[in-house]
Amino acid sequence: MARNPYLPYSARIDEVVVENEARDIKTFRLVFEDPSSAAEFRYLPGQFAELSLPGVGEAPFGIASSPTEADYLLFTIKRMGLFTAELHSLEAGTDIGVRGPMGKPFPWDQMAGKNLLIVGGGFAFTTLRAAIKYILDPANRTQFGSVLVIYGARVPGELMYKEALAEWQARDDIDVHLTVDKADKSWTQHEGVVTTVLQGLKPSPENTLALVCGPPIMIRFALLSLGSLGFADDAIVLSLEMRMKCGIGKCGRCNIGSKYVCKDGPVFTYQELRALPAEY
Amino acid sequence: MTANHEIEARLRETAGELLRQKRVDLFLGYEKASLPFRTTPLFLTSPDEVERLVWNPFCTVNLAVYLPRLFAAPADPRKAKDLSPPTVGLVLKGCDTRSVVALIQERQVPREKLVLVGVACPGMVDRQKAERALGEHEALGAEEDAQGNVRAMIDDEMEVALPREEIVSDACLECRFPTPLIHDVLLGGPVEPKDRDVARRLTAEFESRALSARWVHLQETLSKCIRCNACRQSCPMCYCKECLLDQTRPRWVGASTDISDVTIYHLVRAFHMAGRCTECGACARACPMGIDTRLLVRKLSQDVEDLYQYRPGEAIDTTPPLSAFAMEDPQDFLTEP
Amino acid sequence: MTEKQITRTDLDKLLGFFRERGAVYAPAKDEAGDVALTEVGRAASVVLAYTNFRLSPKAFFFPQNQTLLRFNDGRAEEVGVIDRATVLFGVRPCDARALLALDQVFLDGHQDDPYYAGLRARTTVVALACMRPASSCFCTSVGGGPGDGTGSDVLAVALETDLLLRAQTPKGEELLSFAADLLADAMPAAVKEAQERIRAAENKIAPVEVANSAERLRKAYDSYVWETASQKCLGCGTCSFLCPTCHCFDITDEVRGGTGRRVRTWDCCAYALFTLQASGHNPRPTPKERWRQRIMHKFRYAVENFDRPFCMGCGRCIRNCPVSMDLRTMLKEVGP
Amino acid sequence: MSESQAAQETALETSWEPKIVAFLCNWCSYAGADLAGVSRIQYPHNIRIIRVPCSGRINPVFLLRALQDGADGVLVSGCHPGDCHYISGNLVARRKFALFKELLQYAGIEPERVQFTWVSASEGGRFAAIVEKVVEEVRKIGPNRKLVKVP
Repeated sequence: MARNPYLPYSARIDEVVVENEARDIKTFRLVFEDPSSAAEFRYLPGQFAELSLPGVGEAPFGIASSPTEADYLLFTIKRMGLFTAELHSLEAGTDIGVRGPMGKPFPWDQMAGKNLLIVGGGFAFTTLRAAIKYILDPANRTQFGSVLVIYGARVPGELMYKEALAEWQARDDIDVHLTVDKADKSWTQHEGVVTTVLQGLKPSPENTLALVCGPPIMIRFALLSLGSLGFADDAIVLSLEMRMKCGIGKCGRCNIGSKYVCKDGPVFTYQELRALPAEY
Repeated sequence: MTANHEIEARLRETAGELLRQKRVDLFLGYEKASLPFRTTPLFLTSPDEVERLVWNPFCTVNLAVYLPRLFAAPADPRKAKDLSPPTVGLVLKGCDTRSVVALIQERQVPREKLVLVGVACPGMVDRQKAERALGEHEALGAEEDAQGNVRAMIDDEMEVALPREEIVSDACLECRFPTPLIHDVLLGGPVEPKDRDVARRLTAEFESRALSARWVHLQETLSKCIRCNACRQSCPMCYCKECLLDQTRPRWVGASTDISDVTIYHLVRAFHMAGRCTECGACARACPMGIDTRLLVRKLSQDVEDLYQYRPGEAIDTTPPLSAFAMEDPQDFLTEP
Repeated sequence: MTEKQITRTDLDKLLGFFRERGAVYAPAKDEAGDVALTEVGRAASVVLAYTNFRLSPKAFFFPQNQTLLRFNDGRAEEVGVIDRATVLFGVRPCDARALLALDQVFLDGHQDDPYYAGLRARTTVVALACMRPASSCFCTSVGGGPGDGTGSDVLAVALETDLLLRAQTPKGEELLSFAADLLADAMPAAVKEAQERIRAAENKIAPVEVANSAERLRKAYDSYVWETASQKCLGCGTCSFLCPTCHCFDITDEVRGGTGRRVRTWDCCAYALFTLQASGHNPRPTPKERWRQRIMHKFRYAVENFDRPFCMGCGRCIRNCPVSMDLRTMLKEVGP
Repeated sequence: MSESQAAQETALETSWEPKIVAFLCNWCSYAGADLAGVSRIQYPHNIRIIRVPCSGRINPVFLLRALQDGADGVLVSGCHPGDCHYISGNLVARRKFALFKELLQYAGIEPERVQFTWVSASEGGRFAAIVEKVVEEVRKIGPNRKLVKVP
């Protein structure tokens, strides 16, 4: 019989890493209690899962790890509401439920053989981290062309995954540009919003797919920039956030037009999004 | 008492004038609804459409419920400076005016932005009562006759007379202020309350039952509740941006229809009406399950009146009783060793 | 397709017979005088003359409170559905048809809802053809009809002296064969009488223009009508909670000291909190967007996703709206 | 057998002890309770104290939730009139309490379940006596079964 879709897998918080200076973004490393759960939980970057705490409830989060990191799941979460506040108070060793994976991943089939432009802002970089990890895996890297990453935050202290960023910047099979809205004394990289860097680098739209995740204001300007650079609407891939409950297309909460963000998304091309009401 | 068709004509005239002279941006009234025993609220902005306005025994909705929303600050404060609050004219029965007074007192609505068109009210029809009175028949149309009773046309093209007092809303039977206490225009003559003590008698009757019988009754009544929030949403005094009953941090009241949660829901809702309920009965009429949502509030209103000599919505320049105190307030309810 | 008949005076006997297998619910008057689906006891007093129940029977399949998980010491455990065979007798065709819509959501074949599935599997629905549609009814405009048997397992038609029973599904066939001893084969006269009665009922129902609603609504997304029509909406959940197809829900935890449950409760897109995000952002911030969502979901998105409007024309929302909003008017107002 | 008799019998069977949640204002009543303790005045151990800044902070939903979560009784205590640290918090609260107590009784909840009083910082003895009285009264009416929710 099929598994009860409301029943979370049992997992444990294995490690908690504070990602930013404001200390309101943390990465939680989760390990399944039963190794067979890990085998069942097959996902691709771009998908999400519902984390579950008894008595608190559930909330959906993009998976920040790549399936190539076999032993654990990563979730990078900003303290925001009821659930995330509770989650942030938890330490390594605490039990937690995971329900998923849910939704559609980034369009990996379509991405094969293409150059990739990855544009991220703020703490929405989580599933993009998963995507980059996945792309850079030795077993996968050859499937893709060039990879250009532009990642921005308000200030240097708000950039997440600092170790990984440094490691990627040291490699020659990926070009990572970091930018901050407001630099401090130690900052030596770009200063300015993501779109400024994008306009400066002028990536070619030729055989290229763009993955874009960030705050609404960044998305708005990034879409304008990409458009002016010649990117077609169906070559731009975005990920939506909506309030969700069931995660399996029944509770109606994430319904936008005839789509359900939880099962038809959260990943949509800009072309698909344009056909939907702007209720997100 | 002035005949309704005369009131209706004067209402249209008044609304037309107010809109034409731009003394109001919006006029709230009633128009014919698609089903009998009902009218539906009408938001008028053009003097050319005043013919849509009606006045009949089915004008039950308390239009004051829309005022807090019309005067609420926009969610985005940057937009606040571009918006000037509208001037609103509206039709008000006695109870509705009390709601407006209470809203003005609670600074939800500015008096100077309102034009109050009062109509003395002999009691409005509760559609659920009227429909039940017809039993297995369905009304295809209904209108008032010369005596103020209602004639319903039923399926086989027969007419049935429904005596007004049998189908008016329960709240109307208890009404003590059928004539608006404040108004800028009063259409028709005043109406005297029939019996000022109905509510007291109802409360006394319930109080005379044994404690456990009262609890059992409450539980039976509330077990019908489906938590649709119609009672709360239809109440002009329930305007809180975030209702305690909806709060999630912490969640005070569970979301299910567990009888304990439902009871707390109704106790809290009633208590928040203490000294504020203007007795229009909108909550009870809105309830799709026929719950007497006023059972608890009725008692509170009476206690407020007895203990603090206060009746909500009577005068603008008074202080609501739960925002005030007196050193000599009774405290014989306290536990002493 | 089996067609049987039984005299109306033997109906109580038939329902009593069904009780041998489990629970039977049939229309009976409650204390307030309303006809509601009530569990049949030893002495059933079934009423056949009613328009429809105040509440739709969706709660038998999608209960207002459904425990999804139990927590014991912080550990999540599944709960089962009690496998108690249940017969619902007297469901109106509009409400039976609504089950097909709910099936498409809860049994989407991708991730079936185990609780809905369990309740659906254990229940046999006997619809009763509608002889007295109300003026708020418009089932014939949304693909149904007073004698429409889709969604039910057996369609019953009340005749002058008899009850005609027509199996609609294998489950219905099974129910009729279980009660075969009490039933006679349907006479052609009974079949003819049923047809005539249903046609007479159909003729009482005024049509509403919903045929091309999806297309019309596609064009009307930015129309001013949403603003004007939603002005009077109070944002309560009466329409959704009474609707036989509305299925949106909330999930909350009720836990004390590690013990408790995760429960699903009915929710409603008219509530401001429905889409409010933790950041404070609300994609549908005002009654305008929320009312539009309700109409669009029923008459456009559902058509696009499931090939049917999620409205069965039962008219409950029209009869019970505290401010007498009428979605038929709305459908007219959105324009051609 | 009446409801209260039944309750009493169950109480005997399970050697039930009433659980009382006491909401005490920070400035007077909590200090009064403290004084009772420091002065070694004996009083029943059935109360669980929740300190609140002022009796004016009490939202009636707190009291309902205490009953829902299994308290057999609730005691609310603030400063005597005129002594409120915030001048008039207790006086505004007094009106709420009077109405709320009436409401609960009207709804069919025993008046002994929810009680209100004033205890000053110097009234350790009064605090102990009040607690004793409340516990006794609740003991008499038996365990709370109304509003209780078992999750």
